[in-house]
Amino acid sequence: ETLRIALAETPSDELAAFFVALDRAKANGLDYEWTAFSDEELAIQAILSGQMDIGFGTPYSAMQRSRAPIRIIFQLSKLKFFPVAVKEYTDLSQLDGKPIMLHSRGGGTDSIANVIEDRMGIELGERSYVPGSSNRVVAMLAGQAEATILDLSNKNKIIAEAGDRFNVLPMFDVDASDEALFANLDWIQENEDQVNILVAALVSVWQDVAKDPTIVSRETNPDGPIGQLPAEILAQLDGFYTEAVAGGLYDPNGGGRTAAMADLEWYAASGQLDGDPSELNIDDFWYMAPLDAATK
Amino acid sequence: MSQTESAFANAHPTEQDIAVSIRGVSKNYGAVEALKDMSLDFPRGQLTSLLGPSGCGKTTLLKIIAGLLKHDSGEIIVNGKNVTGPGPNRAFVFQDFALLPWATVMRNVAFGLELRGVPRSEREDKAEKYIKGVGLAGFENAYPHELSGGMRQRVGLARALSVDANVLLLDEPFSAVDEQTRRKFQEDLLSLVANEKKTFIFVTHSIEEAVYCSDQIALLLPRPSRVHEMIRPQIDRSKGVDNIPREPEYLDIVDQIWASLRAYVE
Amino acid sequence: MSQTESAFANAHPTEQDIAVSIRGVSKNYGAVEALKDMSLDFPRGQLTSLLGPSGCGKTTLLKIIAGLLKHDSGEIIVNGKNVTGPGPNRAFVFQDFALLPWATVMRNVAFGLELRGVPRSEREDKAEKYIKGVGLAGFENAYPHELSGGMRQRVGLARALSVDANVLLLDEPFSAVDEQTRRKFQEDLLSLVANEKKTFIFVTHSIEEAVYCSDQIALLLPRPSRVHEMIRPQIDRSKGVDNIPREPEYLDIVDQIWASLRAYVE
Amino acid sequence: MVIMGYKLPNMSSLLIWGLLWEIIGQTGLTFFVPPLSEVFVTLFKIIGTPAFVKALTETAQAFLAGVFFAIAIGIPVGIFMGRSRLLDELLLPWVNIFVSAPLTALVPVLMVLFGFGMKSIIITTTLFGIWIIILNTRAGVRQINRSLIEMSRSFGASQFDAFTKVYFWAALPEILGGVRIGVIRAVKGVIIGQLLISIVGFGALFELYASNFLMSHFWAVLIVLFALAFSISEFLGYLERRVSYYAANRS
Amino acid sequence: MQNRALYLKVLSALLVFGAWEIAGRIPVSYAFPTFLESMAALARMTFDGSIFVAYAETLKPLVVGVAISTFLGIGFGLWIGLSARFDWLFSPIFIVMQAAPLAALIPLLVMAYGIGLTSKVFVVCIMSMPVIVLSTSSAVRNTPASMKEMAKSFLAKDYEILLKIIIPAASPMIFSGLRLGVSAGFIGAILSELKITPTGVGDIISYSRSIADYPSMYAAIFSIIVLAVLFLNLLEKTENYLFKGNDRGYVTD
Ligand SMILES: Nc1ncnc2c1ncn2[C@@H]1O[C@H](COP(=O)(O)OP(=O)(O)OP(=O)(O)O)[C@@H](O)[C@H]1O
Ligand SMILES: Nc1ncnc2c1ncn2[C@@H]1O[C@H](COP(=O)(O)OP(=O)(O)OP(=O)(O)O)[C@@H](O)[C@H]1O
Ligand SMILES: [Mg+2]
Ligand SMILES: [Mg+2]
Repeated sequence: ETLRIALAETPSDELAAFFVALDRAKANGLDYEWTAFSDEELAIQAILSGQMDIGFGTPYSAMQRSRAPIRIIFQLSKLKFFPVAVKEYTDLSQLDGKPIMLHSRGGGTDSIANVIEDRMGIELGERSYVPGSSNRVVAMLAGQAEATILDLSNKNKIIAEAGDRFNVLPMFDVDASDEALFANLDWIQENEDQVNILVAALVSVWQDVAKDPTIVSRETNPDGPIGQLPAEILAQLDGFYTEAVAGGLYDPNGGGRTAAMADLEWYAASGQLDGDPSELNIDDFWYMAPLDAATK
Repeated sequence: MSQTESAFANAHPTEQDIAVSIRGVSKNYGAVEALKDMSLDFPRGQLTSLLGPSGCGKTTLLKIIAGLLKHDSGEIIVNGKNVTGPGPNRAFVFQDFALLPWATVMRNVAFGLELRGVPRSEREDKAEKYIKGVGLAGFENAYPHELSGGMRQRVGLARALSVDANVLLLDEPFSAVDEQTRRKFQEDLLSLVANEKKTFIFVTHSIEEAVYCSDQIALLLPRPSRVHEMIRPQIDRSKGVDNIPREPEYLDIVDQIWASLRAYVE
Repeated sequence: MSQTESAFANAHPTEQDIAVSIRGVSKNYGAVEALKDMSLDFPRGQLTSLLGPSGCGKTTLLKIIAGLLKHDSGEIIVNGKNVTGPGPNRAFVFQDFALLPWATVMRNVAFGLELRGVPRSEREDKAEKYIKGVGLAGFENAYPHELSGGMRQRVGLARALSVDANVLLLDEPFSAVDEQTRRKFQEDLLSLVANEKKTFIFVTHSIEEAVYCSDQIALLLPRPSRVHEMIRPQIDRSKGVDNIPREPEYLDIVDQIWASLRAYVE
Repeated sequence: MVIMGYKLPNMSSLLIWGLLWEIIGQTGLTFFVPPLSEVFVTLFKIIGTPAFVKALTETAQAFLAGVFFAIAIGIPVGIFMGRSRLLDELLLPWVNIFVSAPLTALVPVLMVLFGFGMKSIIITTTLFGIWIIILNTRAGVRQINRSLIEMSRSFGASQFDAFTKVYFWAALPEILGGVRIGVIRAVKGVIIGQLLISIVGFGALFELYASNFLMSHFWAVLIVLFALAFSISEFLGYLERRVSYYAANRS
Repeated sequence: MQNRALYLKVLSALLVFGAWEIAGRIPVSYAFPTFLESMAALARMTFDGSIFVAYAETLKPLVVGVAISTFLGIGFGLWIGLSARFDWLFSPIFIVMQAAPLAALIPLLVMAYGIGLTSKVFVVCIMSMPVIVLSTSSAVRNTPASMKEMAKSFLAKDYEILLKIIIPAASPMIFSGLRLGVSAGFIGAILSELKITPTGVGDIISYSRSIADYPSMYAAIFSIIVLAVLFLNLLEKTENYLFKGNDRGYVTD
């Protein structure tokens, strides 16, 4: 049976490592197909309605609110977001009372903004929402906003495009997940073998990348979805992964319990989960068996 | 009186001779009472004219007989059968011609046959004949908007004749054609009546035309329409169409009808 | 001959009496030669009929005079001035009525006045009068598709009369109305000619009508159309419209015209 | 358009607009609008690549299927609604709902009901194109001169004949107008479907190029899309001109 | 007759809502709430007033954009329909606008017009104007020639022919274009709220989706549809009122 994967974005540099892992899993006998969705809510919906098997995203509120037994099996990347502001501001505390541009209400950047307020003891000004990191880059470039929060590759883009006008504000580390793989528990248990192959492949790639980030560009299949990308994008792969690894974007062990604990705390603090994080049960959100098997 | 003529006069409509019979037909358009409890018989193989002021319901009556309009009450019997919809035994010539603007004269004339499933070459041969008959030879490939008013009317006439129905319903078929064409068509109709025993129901505004062509004339008076009088002119057509206008017999009937109609108006 | 009549007969068209004059007008529709080098004068205060087989170019000629169609060569002079487009001195009654389907009878009749900028209440009063005049009182708020053929035609007629132009171009204006309405309208036209010195150019297919109403009749023959003959019937209308059909003088003119037209056909 | 006796082809004005684009691009006003010449260079570079060919076939398939259903369902439904009060009363509220429903907001519902694959994208495409076809056809049918219908009935036209020989042709100018607009809208529909449902075909290329600021790639794909819309629109415009001889002569 | 139309509407509504309720109860998907849940969410939003606040926000770009598109769109449409030169020069622009994948172009708009009202109005206009223009222009070309001729014979000036003949004759097509234009405007307003800045109803949709509150999401979608339908009915009433005689009824009557 073919494994159906719901991506939350089109294949591009950020997904290159994932596709390398898929290639390795395929070599081990995993049969898969993938569909890209425009955002993670759609990927979550696709899993909820059973049209896809494994999805991309952090579906904590869906897990808590819907009656579906959804579980996370692997942390793909951590919430590494970068506050970017015009040159006048050099520190987060200077953003007190200043307007900021975020992705969407209740989304990841919104959570980060909440936690920034908490930890820095400041009160951000009016929040305006512009979905899509690249759209926020455009708005910043056009002078529509002074501060925003961007992901790694868009942060790189804006600095490359206009490093003279913008700078990246230093920020505390976050261990919570940005992207994770999740699936319906019933399905996982029925397809234990496939899940194990996939998670094992992911763990092996994540560990290899941690040692040598250039492995991604070397192992990328030139006929696959990543290999077909325009040369301009492929040229950036090595740089991207080197920086990502240096910045701790990927956990070589796929997150696991640490990540789960961090997630509960983070998402409760940011308002996506109801209740006290210490009373929530990790096993209601994560399914650890495949990861445990792969990292043994 | 010629032989044919007297034959007609004697053959007083008996049961089996009635081609179309309407019994107690009423029709309202919203608040407008167009027809009220109207009864009329149309004998087979005769030409009946409907004569009456404009707006008195002649078109309405014709369309009801054709099965194109639903009547509110009463019944229509064609060839002994109660009818509720259109049928192949009746053909209609429309007051406003009803030509397909996207089709050539040829296709328009052949359209009735096309709808009856006649194969193309056969129906075009037949249409060709009728196009010639109405004097439109050479215009087979013209479109309606390239024709004059009278030419369009003749296309509609040719279309109705070509399907060879035995009851023909003609709504002011000659209103836009010139005198000589009209006279020719009148002769054609009369010969169809005489030779092929077709039944014509004919709306006209010309009292002269009605008197000259009809076996019987129904004078209708309006709102709601009812049959005011039935007249059987029995003109001796053998005298020749050119001389008839000077016949006192003919002139008297015209005057009599005119007097009836005028009486109503005044 | 009545006094008015003889006055007309004597007043032979001199320069200043010509309301509309066409000189050497030609018109082709693609390959079809509709008019060729046609010249005609229409004296002021007279009614001129155009009589001719269908498709001979009568509507075309009328539309050219109205300024609705461009002619290929020649000139049109109205009231001494060369015209190239429509003008307030001419009003047109269309063979196909040309009513606005989205407008009521009232709005349709008042439409000519509306376009001349007459204020609403005034034009509706005037339209009301003409609606009555053509016997459509009570149908002011009906829409064209709710009217019978003859009623639609009368709406077009009322619209043209209401604008009070001094040259009226009528394209078969009575083809769909009944005999008594037609006769009433004929009287109305004649009184407009006599009392208000309006100039009428009138297309008809009824030789009788042409002979009865016209001061002059232009017989047209087709393809390409040319003036075959001009006839000035000078009927003595004082005998009463009911008796005229029996007048030999009248019948003779009708026959003479008929002979001319038929000669062409055969 | 005729200049000095020359009949200019219909879309030749595009040259003027293209020139304007090139000038704006050359001035370097914004990096979003690269010069047209650069866009064409990029276009030739990518046009043969497997990624592009795959996107093109995916898009074309969804588009053609979507348009086919929009036309094949839209015209008959429009005709039925125009002629029958019962059907109109039954369907018009729903047509109104769909026509006014923000289709982008309905897309999530579609995905739930029809899944994420080609099927949903085709349905989205159809939904974008079909309503104007239905509404225009309906409006065209309601304007038909009643005599034509009575005429065909009096000659015993079957329902099917009346449909194909009278209603369709009498309303054809309006139908073609509707199909033209519907098909152009379907171009938008297929892209929205490919962006909002699952990211495939041209939608994926747009997303990729826009998010990586590859503007000349972006415009190159857009130009292919516009060319598609133009050729369809021109073809239908040609058909419209073919029927114009009677379009203005109906009453 | 009047009653039958109403019964039919109610009946078909019941059928559809019933099917929705059943589909929600099966459930076809965890992301698909039942009809009653959605209505409850709608009621909640109505009572706490949040839906009104949202609409106050959404309607701003919508109303402005639709008003602009209606006037400019009909104007351009008439002009294109009447002048071959103008047609030649400008109709490609509207075809481009019509076919442009707006969702992909939003970065450009943000660049040019920012993230405020202007961009959103622009999105609404780009969505709604082309249909109006294209429908109007093709209807104008089909105006019955004999009516134009009649008006000319009564000395109609060009603008009068336009106002009194061409527009009424084209009105059925113009109105069907307007309907689509207005509905496309609704799409544009929502799209801009989903893609430019989530405010108003678009915000309710995207926020409830991100917190997996699907009943609220469906309630918001439902409310837009209801609003759009009400608006279109109003448009239809206007059409029937303005051009009553154009309605020749149904063949089946
Ligand atoms: N569709 C309709 N809706 C409402 N009233 C109508 C409709 N059709 C006809 N009428 C009315 O019915 C009456 C009879 O119309 P009909 O067309 O039968 O007259 P007619 O005798 O054929 O007149 P004409 O000689 O002028 O053609 C008229 O008063 C007309 O106003
Ligand atoms: N638009 C057109 N295109 C091509 N030919 C045309 C057009 N209009 C008229 N004709 C042709 O010109 C000739 C004259 O037409 P016109 O309408 O003037 O005739 P008419 O004398 O008014 O006839 P009727 O008495 O039947 O109304 C006809 O042969 C007709 O076929
Ligand atoms: Mg009639
Ligand atoms: Mg004529």
